[in-house]
Amino acid sequence: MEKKLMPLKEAIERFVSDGDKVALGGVGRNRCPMDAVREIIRQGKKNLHLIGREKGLDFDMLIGAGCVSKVSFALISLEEFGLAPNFRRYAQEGKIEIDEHACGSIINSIRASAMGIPCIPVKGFIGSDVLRHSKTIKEFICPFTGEKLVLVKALNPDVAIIHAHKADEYGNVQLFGSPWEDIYMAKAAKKVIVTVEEIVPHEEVKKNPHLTAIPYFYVSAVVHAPRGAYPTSCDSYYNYDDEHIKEYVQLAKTPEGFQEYLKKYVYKE
Amino acid sequence: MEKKLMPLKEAIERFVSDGDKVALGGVGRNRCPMDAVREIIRQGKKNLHLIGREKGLDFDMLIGAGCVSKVSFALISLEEFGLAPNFRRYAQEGKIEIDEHACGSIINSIRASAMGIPCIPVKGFIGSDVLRHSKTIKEFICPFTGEKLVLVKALNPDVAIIHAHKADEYGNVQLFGSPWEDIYMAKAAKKVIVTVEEIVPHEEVKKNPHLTAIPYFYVSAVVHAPRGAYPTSCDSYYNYDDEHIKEYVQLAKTPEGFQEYLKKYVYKE
Amino acid sequence: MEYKVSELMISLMAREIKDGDKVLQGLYSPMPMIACLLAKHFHAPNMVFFNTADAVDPDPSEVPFSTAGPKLQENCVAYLPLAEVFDLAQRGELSLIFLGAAQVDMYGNTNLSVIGDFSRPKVRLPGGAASAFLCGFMDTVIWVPRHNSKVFVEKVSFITGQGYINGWDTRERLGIPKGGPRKVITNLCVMDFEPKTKKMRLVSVHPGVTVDDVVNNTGFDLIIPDEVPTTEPPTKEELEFIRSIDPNNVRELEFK
Amino acid sequence: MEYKVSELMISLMAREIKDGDKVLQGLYSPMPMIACLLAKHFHAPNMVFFNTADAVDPDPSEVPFSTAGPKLQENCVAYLPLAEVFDLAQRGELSLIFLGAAQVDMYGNTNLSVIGDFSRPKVRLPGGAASAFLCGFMDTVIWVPRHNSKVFVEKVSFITGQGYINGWDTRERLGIPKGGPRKVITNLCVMDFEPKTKKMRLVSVHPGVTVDDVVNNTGFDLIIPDEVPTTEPPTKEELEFIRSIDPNNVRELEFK
Repeated sequence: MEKKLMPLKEAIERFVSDGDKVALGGVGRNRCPMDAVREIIRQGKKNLHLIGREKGLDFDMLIGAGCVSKVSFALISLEEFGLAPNFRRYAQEGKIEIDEHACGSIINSIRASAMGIPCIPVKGFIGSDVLRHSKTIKEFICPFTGEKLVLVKALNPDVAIIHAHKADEYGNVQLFGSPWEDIYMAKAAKKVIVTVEEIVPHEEVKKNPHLTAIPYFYVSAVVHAPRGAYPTSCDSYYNYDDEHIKEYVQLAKTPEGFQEYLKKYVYKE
Repeated sequence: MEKKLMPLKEAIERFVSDGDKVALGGVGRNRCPMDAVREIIRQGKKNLHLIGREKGLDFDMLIGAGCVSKVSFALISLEEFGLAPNFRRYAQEGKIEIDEHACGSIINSIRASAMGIPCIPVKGFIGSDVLRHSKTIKEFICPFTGEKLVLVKALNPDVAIIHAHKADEYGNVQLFGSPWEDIYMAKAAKKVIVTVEEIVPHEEVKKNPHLTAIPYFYVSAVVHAPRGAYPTSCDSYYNYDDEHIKEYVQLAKTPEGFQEYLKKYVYKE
Repeated sequence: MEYKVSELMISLMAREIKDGDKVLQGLYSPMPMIACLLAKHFHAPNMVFFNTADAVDPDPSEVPFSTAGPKLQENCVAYLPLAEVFDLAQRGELSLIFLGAAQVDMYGNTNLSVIGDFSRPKVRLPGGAASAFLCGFMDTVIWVPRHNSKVFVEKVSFITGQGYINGWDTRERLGIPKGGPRKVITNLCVMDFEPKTKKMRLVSVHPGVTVDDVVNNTGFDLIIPDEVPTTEPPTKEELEFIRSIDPNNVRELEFK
Repeated sequence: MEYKVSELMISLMAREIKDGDKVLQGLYSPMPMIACLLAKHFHAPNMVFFNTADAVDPDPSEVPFSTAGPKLQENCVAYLPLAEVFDLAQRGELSLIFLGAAQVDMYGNTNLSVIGDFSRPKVRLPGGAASAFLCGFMDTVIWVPRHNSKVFVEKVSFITGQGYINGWDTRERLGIPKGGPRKVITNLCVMDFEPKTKKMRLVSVHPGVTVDDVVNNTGFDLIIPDEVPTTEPPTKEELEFIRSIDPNNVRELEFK
């Protein structure tokens, strides 16, 4: 087994390329890989195609920083803090390509990618304008039952970036609590960056193999990033910081304000 | 939450009906639900359609006891002890319907059932006579990529019967070690019987929710059945009993000998 | 006992849950979250409660602001990724989900995607989360904290979540198996859908609200029955539970 | 150092594994199981070893008789259900699997289903396990412990596992992306497939075996190159490892 523990800078340099399809873990303002998001912005990656289910700050920051050319998503919002300002701005100005999904299609698209199949049947969607505008969801009749469904295309992310609780230096990842799509993403992507709160000795992994949620061979880089999800939450370590998010919303109302936010919280590191 | 702890007799009476599609957990001579198999034979269930991946003694006994009209499988064998004698006899005499699969189709068929979709794309099979003879696997072209694959029909088991390590009386199941298809089966079937080595207090489940492999609402009946997988293994509790399997093979060579085996090990209980 | 409209709406949503139901609560769903806990605490103890924290039957000491937050894992019996809750839905085993909307039309179609043109929208909304998927085959209850004619419109700009599409038997004709919006619960009233035409119909007005208030704040012709009762207010026990589990007024989030 | 043919075959199978390969060992596969452990111990430390116990990289103190037995979980780093190993295979990330057969023809097609008619067979065999699936898109190595003309037949009764079907470019014409049997390892020799015709070809004969022995025990015309070397025997270190990890002679199971 190869040691994959490396600094965040190296992980992003080596495993995120301009133009990559990038799946980001977490949901809403919970366990999003924010340290990685900040590093991607610092490295000025371009033309990323972001993939995620119900995303917020992470997507909005990357969009505002000009890193993103396309988004595949079911929802991008700051929950009670309102619409995601950069996402809204870029979408309304036609500056990013919109691949709108519902949770059921984006999740199954990631799952199909993990399963190594090019598409997967999914229920629902018929009658929704989401289907009418989609290039990645098509109507389909089951040849066994005659049932009308849709087929969702596997999005096959190039990179998955997730923030987890623990890993050993080889990339055996322990992920407790809400899994969201993180495990599927790690199995779906060609390259996988995992930032973790704690690095644990390999012996601890071997003592509890049933706790290994993502075995090492899926993982390209392990980064020790305590509080790496901040200002989103990492359950059993820290909660989200709503004051920070409020400041974000206030500043990101304008492109200039967003630059100020980046200066204060991203470029300073 | 409803208490679902009940004697094996009641579980089989209530949740296994003649004609049911029955998925059995475990692989080879490991963690098969043998207590349940013996009880099904004692209750003389008929016309069962058995579903499983790589099965042995469990399928062979049920077939020999006349409980089975159809089998969906990738392999039925007694490993180094040879061909499964009852399966072989019944198949050669045309007394059971054969739905031959490979592991990849039977697993994905169970998985599709768990996912609630009527079919699922799978690679492989093209060029195999398994495909030519199958009514549940069809060629398929992906409308997104043009790739040639097959679609496997969801078999939708009526009942899944698995033997696990621990559960509480509500049916929250903890399953350590090799999962095989057991968890998928429990999520795929309409009715689920879980026999377990140990009943644990509900508090223990709540202390370790990440260990709950099958949450209670999937489960119809929990049966306390220590050594319930015997003579197959239950990892960390007991190993398979190869002497018993040798005796089985010796006796089951003839229908009369098999009846003798049943008298000695099944009807006596 | 005095109560706020958020508390009334929570009580109404809870009443949509029957004992034994399997219910999913989504992201940014503060009132549905509390409604699920309320139902489970009182009349639906055997309800299976799924949430956006992927926790099964959590029993939190208090509710969090983010409805996917860590607090929503407390005292759960298992974790189940949303993927598998959706699998249950596809198997026909999920009973109900509460869905929000920026626009709702008379057939219960909802929009959470765009105001204006899809490719160059006037307002880019967040997206419908589970809507286009789940509304295509299961029962939903729509909740609207601000009942006005900007929300209740003649025609939505974009059907994110399928209601009854063009009404009548449109769903059947499109091959949509079943389901559809069952109720619409707002800060003014409760509405359902007339069985034949599938047009939205007033069921009850909240205490202090008149039928005219509802009509004047709805941008299409609502079916008004001859008699419109007043909505049953929450009980003292319900209010006590809501206030004890929500000391931080998470339930007021959508009214600020 | 003296050795048994099982030990030679294990060594030959191990040599098919390159460092970094992801290899799956199936049910009733005693020699492949030991070959995987051997390869990982010596020349392929970075191999990812999957087995029928669903354990990733187990490092057992000794090998069990059932190749899905609990011993094959010892010292593993994770459990991965076979479903997900197959997902990896579908993603093109599984390197190799060893497959058995009751019959093999000159194009490497294998039969584990029936001798005779499918619906009323003369002999109902166990079924091909992973064969029809994995042989359809990935590299396989076939092992045959008893090389004779009942096993190596002109035409298999039933193609369970796809070899090169009718040879030449049949796989390509059927739309089978890649893969196919790479080697056939028997108790007499090693064979591969001539690149153009895809006919089976002798690679080497085991020490003490003649080319005639192979030809006389093969039911079709095998391609015999002008020079047929003798198979490289296992090393002393390999033999020591095999014997230490297999004190109960699990490796002899298929020769009894």
